[in-house]
Amino acid sequence: MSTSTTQSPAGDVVLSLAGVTKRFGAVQALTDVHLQVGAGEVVALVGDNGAGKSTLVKIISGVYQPDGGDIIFAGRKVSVGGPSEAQELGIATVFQDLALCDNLDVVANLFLGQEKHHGSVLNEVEMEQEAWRLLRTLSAKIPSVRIPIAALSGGQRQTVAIARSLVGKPKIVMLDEPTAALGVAQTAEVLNLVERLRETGLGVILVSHNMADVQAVADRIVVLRLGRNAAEFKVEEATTEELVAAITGASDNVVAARAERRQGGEQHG
Amino acid sequence: MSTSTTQSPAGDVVLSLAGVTKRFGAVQALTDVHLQVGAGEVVALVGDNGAGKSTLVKIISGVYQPDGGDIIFAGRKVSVGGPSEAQELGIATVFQDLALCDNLDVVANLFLGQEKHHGSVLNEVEMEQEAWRLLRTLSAKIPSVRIPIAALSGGQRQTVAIARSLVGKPKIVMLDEPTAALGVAQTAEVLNLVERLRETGLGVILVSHNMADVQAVADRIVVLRLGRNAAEFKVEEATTEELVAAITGASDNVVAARAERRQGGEQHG
Amino acid sequence: MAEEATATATATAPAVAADLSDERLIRTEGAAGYAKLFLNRLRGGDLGSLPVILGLIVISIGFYSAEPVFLSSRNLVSISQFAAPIGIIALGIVLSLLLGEIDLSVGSVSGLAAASMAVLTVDKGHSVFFGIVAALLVGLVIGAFYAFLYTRLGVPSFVFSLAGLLSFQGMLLYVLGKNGTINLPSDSFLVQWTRFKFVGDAASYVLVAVIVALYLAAQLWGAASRRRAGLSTTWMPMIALKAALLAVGLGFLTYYVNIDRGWSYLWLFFVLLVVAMDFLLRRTRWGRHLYAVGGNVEAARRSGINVNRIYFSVFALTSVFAAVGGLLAAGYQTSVSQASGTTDTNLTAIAAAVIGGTSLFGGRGTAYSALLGIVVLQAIQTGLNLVGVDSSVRFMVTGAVLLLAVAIDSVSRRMRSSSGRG
Amino acid sequence: MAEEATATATATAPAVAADLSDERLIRTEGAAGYAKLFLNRLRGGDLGSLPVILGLIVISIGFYSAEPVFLSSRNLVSISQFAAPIGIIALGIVLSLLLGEIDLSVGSVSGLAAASMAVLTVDKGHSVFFGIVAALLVGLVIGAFYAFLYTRLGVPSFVFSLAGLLSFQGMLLYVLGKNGTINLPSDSFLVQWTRFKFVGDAASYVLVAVIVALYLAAQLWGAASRRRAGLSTTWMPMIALKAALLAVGLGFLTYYVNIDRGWSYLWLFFVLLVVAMDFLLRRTRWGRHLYAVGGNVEAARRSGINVNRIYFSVFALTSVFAAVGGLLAAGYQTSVSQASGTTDTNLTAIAAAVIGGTSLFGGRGTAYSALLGIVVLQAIQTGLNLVGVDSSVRFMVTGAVLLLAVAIDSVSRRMRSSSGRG
Amino acid sequence: ACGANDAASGNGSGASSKAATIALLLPESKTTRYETFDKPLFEAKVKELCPDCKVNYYNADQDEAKQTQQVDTAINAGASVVVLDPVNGAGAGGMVQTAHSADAKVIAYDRFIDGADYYMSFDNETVGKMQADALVKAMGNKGNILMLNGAPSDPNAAQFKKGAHSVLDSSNIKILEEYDNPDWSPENAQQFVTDQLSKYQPSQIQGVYAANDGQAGGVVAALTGAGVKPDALPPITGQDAELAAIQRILAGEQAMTIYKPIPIEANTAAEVAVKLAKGEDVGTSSETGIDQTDYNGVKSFIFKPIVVTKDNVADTVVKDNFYQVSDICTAQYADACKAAGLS
Ligand SMILES: Nc1ncnc2c1ncn2[C@@H]1O[C@H](COP(=O)(O)OP(=O)(O)OP(=O)(O)O)[C@@H](O)[C@H]1O
Ligand SMILES: Nc1ncnc2c1ncn2[C@@H]1O[C@H](COP(=O)(O)OP(=O)(O)OP(=O)(O)O)[C@@H](O)[C@H]1O
Ligand SMILES: O[C@@H]1[C@@H](O)[C@H](O)OC[C@H]1O
Ligand SMILES: [Mg+2]
Ligand SMILES: [Mg+2]
Repeated sequence: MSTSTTQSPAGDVVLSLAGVTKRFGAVQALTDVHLQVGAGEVVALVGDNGAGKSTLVKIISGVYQPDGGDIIFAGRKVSVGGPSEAQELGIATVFQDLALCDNLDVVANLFLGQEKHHGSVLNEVEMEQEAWRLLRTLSAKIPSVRIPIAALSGGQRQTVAIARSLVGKPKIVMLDEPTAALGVAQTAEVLNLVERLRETGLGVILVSHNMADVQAVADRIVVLRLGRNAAEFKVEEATTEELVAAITGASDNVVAARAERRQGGEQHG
Repeated sequence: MSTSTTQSPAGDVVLSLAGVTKRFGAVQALTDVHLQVGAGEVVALVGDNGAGKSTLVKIISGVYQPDGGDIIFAGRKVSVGGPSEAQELGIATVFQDLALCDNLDVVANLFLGQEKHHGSVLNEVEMEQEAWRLLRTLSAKIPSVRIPIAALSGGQRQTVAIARSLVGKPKIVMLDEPTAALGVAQTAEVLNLVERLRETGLGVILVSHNMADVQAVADRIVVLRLGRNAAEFKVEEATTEELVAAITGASDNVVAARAERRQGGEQHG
Repeated sequence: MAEEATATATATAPAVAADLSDERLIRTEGAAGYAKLFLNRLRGGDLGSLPVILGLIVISIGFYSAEPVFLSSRNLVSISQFAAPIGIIALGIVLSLLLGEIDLSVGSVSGLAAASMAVLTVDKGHSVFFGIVAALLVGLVIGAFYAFLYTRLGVPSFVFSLAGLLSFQGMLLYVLGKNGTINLPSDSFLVQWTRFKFVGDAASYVLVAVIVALYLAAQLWGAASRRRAGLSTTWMPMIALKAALLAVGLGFLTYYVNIDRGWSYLWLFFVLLVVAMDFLLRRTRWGRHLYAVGGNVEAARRSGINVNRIYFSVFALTSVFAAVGGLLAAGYQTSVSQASGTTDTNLTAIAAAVIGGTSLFGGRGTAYSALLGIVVLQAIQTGLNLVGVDSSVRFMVTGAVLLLAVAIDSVSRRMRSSSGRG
Repeated sequence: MAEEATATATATAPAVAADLSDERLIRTEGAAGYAKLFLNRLRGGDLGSLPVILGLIVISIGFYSAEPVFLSSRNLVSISQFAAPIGIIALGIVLSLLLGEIDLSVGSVSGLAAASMAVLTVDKGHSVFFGIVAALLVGLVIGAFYAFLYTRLGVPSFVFSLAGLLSFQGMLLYVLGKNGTINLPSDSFLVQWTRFKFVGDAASYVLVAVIVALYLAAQLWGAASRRRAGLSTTWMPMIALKAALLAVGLGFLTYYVNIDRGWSYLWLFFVLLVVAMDFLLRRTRWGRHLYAVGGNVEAARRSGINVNRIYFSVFALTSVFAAVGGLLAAGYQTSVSQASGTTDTNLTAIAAAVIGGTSLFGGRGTAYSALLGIVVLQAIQTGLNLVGVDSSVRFMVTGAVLLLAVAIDSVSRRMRSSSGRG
Repeated sequence: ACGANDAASGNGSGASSKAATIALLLPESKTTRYETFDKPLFEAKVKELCPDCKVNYYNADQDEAKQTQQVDTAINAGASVVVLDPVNGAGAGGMVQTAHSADAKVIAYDRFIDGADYYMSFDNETVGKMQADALVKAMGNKGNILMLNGAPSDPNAAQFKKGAHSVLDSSNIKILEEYDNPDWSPENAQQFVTDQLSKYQPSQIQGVYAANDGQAGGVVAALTGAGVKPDALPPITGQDAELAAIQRILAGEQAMTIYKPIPIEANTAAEVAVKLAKGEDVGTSSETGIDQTDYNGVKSFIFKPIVVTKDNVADTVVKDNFYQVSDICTAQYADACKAAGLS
């Protein structure tokens, strides 16, 4: 498994983490983790369930405070005291649990915290118009933007959460398993979107369990295992098998076994 | 696109739906939907976001009452008045939103409603032992089964929800996007599990957006579009392109466009 | 730049309005469409505050048949006057409940504020204006302290407001000192304003006309800007119909209360506050953020909303509204005593908010629920006063009628949820 | 068959206990391990009810230094006796709160039940036993009616219990009729039992021994069956230490209260109820389901739990506990009057549950919170009684002390959440 | 039952000890009299009669259960005499038992308790009668009234009501509507009367029986709010001689109130309490000049309440130093004071 830890990312380094550590009660969720993202670079963060990916994302977005380690943003050491500070720095995040307000409608959720307004009065018309534009971009299949989020299907909610991250002017976008609940078309649109973000010079951190997607859009792949950096690949260097081996920590894993069995070509049913 | 509506499923028909309709306020979520599942058969239910898959699953599991249509279970017309009735019929469900109790620990959630007990006292030791066994089967990466669900990662929760459906003796198992949040190893285990369920003669309904997974384990694929039956395939008859076209309702879709673009082989970054 | 990134929209805008293009949507067009929509909502139980209004009508008919005076112009005017002070306190409670928090101390705060005002003006000889400002400051300081306890120390609102309920009752006793009840001078501005100011005959109709005109203008302007943005608009005859109904309804009510003294300033002030709060809640960023925090505080925080500021503003407003209510009650009663605000005030204010339809669990409710709820409660109390029964029966009937008023609402909600909504 | 399907477990069981095999787990072994764990918990703020107990200790020291009688054997015995009746009512409130529901009517129900008993036994000459059974039935019927309103009509608990608060107060007045106060005969079983029954000197130590033995047996049996199942067990010396602490603590307390009258039946009955409820809540299916419904009612329903049955049992138990509390309070007071249960009972019972640490939002709390909370409240009240100050000061200090007791807890929780737990 | 009888041992407060502890238990704090008059007067008198004695003070906030607990606490703190103004006299037997079982004496203060050692009070039924008599007189024994009684949950209210009815029912006065006011609340009183004014013209109401001054204030607010001029108000009764009521009486807005000259009550209680504490004999008449009588089998000292009208403000509350003229005659009432000859 080829591990190349010193990489020069595509553009300037936007974000860099060093020695990040996080403990929850008796569980050591992250141990001495490092990570770099450049402008115009898509970094995929992969790892097994519970490897600590979402915890890392939440630390960068100010939701959790790390127990130790440094966060360097645009060359400056910062402490991200809370989500609003992260937003001010230009960090937009799509959380794995979406973090939407069930009682508010689609438009309200899309623009939450970044509402369009005349004076102090909300400009609902402009927001609604813009909402339709954003959702169309993502091929969203949402019948109405004036129903509460509680009434949406899983994929529809996820689309809303992704569209949220496009409101405003981020420098770096973190997507935590953004396509998990999406249909094939919507997934394709999100991958297109990631590529467009890269083209406009943004840094992107993409968490995903889908190796095909990761290999399709990422520039670099960082693997976490049990809360530690396990490996790092340039995308063109890594095969799916190597990736899976790095994630599971063994090359004779269940995925390989399944693949082999199916290669055996037996018909089921 | 080859649509073959009259299929004789693998074994006896366990569950069959006819003319199912469901409206939410101004949204017509399901219109005249039919579906059949046989014993020892894996039926994949696919469709775009908001196509009505989860609504259909919830109707079968008694969470929603249909506005119209019949549900025939094991040859008898039934009305599933609530989830407990569905369970009594032998219908086990993994819901897309998981439906776990955040305040309870993993063991409590796994056995909720089907606790092991001596007399009326819970047998915690037996449940904990069995919990570890179930979770190991699914390659779950859960550090402790005595922490509340709220403290688990997305994939860990999903694993718990899947493990839940194995407690008890169902006749039919419905999995609503069970692998959305799972790691590669866990996904492989769930696919293995689906195959084992088929071998033991259960009917399985699998909702998924992952065409590769669907094609790997399903016997038959039912496509919903905008709340209606759009197509039905035997798995060996359908190509991924045909499936995607049936889901999106167009053969010149974004997925095809992306695939073509990538075929074009340009290097990014 | 994220906006640039999404510039390659997939399809050109369709001929139908953007928000009506989904083919699963059941369309609403023309009179028949609206009738069908209304029927659907009736069947689905999605009736907003209609059921509570229905409850109110049932109650009114009941009391009217027992004692026709109940619906007399005079009685309606006095119901409205009594409703206003506690209604204002209930409005503050609505705000707290929208956050999923509770304030058990509004009664004590209202009493303490009124007592402070009374002592400063009557005993210490300060001006009424000074007294009022001081009372409002008392409310503000208390609210700010609550916000500190909540956001910095994480004390639950139930606990600190329970502590407040006790402490401020103690302070009320302390401030009033040994003399107990303080009579406010009958020529005091507060007394005159709360008791004897009514909108004149002509002025009241002008007011109605202005309200209807404003409503119409807002509707038409809204429709125009939606049309410009390519979004669906309300069917014009519908707008006209609603405006006409508003004009006729308000006009008739005005005519009817004008038989007696007319609309009191006290009541209009309350209604104005409700309308203003409704506007703030539904149309400003602050209101939006408040609902977000009440619905899912973690999601709100992750959206970059300054959650602490929202808590601060709500606790402060709740206490200030309590102070305002206390002042008006004192003016209307022409006195302040050790009992001010300490008896039923809390429970009545909270009950009004809940009966009006605001959820105890946050994120759901409107400013109007304070108005609706307090009117229901006052109507029950007045009705029972008029019917004149033993206190044992009075308690039982109050409970039963209250249950009835809300049960209608509950049952209709139940129908809705079994038909799959919400 | 699903179990068969999963029979091909991936790996053979590892050498370590199944529940300790994850390498991210920070292990706890031996004395040093426990010390470290405890320190970690201290730092993380994960202290259970320790902070409230700390609050209680702070309060006690404060009152003791103002008035040494506060910690006299006699005073502790009276605190325990007064705590019991409302504590039992609070226990019912805990159950409601665990479901995320509230019962505002426990005070009225307690009064009505006591009045029914008194009228039946004193006025109508029935036996005390008959009166008690009738009173419990009153509670049961009310609870069943509440459950009907909740599960069938969907009326929120706040509303129906508010209606109950009023209606049952009316019924209390109605039942007592013109005469008002009814004195219970001083030789009545209820009066004797609540006021004059104490566990004898020798018996009390036997009781302590039995409790410690039971505790030890349960711990050892649990450890043995876990070991058999290949799961980790508590470190043996730890079990021994805890049992020893229990023995010494209980023994000393018993010695101390025996200086005065000893443990009263009334208090022991309350403690027994708390222990029994704790067992039911934590160790039975019913309790498990109750927590599930309180945590996420939709998830509970989808798990096939009969949600309505849970609501029924809880509303019924809450009202029955209220009736029991009312009976005991009446016995201890030797009389029932129009004011029985109507003053502070509701607020005190709810406050006790909340102060003891039960969440108002459902799913979090324990039976012990009723005990802890009511003891804190009674200690504050008794302490302030002893210090003897004007009401105004007493109210202010009560509020402040209450806030203090809970703030310690809140601040420690806050520390926990900022360290990432919860 | 072990230990119940030796409860008092170990408290070191034998009945004859010099430094005795006396407990004073008052029922509530929303009526001014208790903490403004009863408590300080009682404490001062005890101090005067027995400088070493200690007075422990408790207030029950109108809560019977709380008072039961306070009696216990008082005993725990070593009280040998309990001066108890019960929240509910009819239900206070258990408290007397508690005290007696610890060998403490009980003085029923202001409200009667069956089984107490002594009782001193203004009689509640008499109060009700005096209010009604005054009202009947002011109305010339004809006309209609509204009747506002005290809280249905307050047993004293029933006694006032009984006394008042005994007079009113045998007069020519007609009760239009009657109301038991929960919590004695002025707000409720105001709303009740306002509501009746939807039914009756103000001119149909020739008088109002209000059981206490708080309610009387609500009644005045309701009537003036309905446009009745302050000088045209019908006779309204009251009780407690609250400062606000005295002011209204001077201004002609309220007809009367009942003044219970508290000093004599408090002083007598202090005297008897100290004697009991010292184990001395309580004579057949007190040093305050009241003869001991028997009331329902309890040795009693009964005082006369006084009806206060505009005419005797100066001779009653002012003379007794119950209020200073400067308290009463604020700017608003300066003219009324002058007219009544108060300065
Ligand atoms: N409770 C509800 N109230 C109102 N509308 C609802 C409700 N549940 C679902 N819908 C609507 O019904 C439609 C179908 O939803 P459903 O959840 O069945 O979709 P799905 O096929 O599962 O989609 P996904 O792949 O995104 O999970 C959606 O448009 C959704 O907005
Ligand atoms: N709030 C919390 N309290 C306690 N433990 C937590 C908390 N959040 C996460 N953990 C633990 O930290 C570990 C890492 O969780 P994290 O959510 O970062 O995993 P992940 O890599 O995102 O997994 P997945 O792919 O399943 O989303 C898990 O073992 C989890 O149990
Ligand atoms: O003096 C009155 C008192 O006796 C009663 O109990 O409460 C109200 C007071 O006005
Ligand atoms: Mg994750
Ligand atoms: Mg779905």
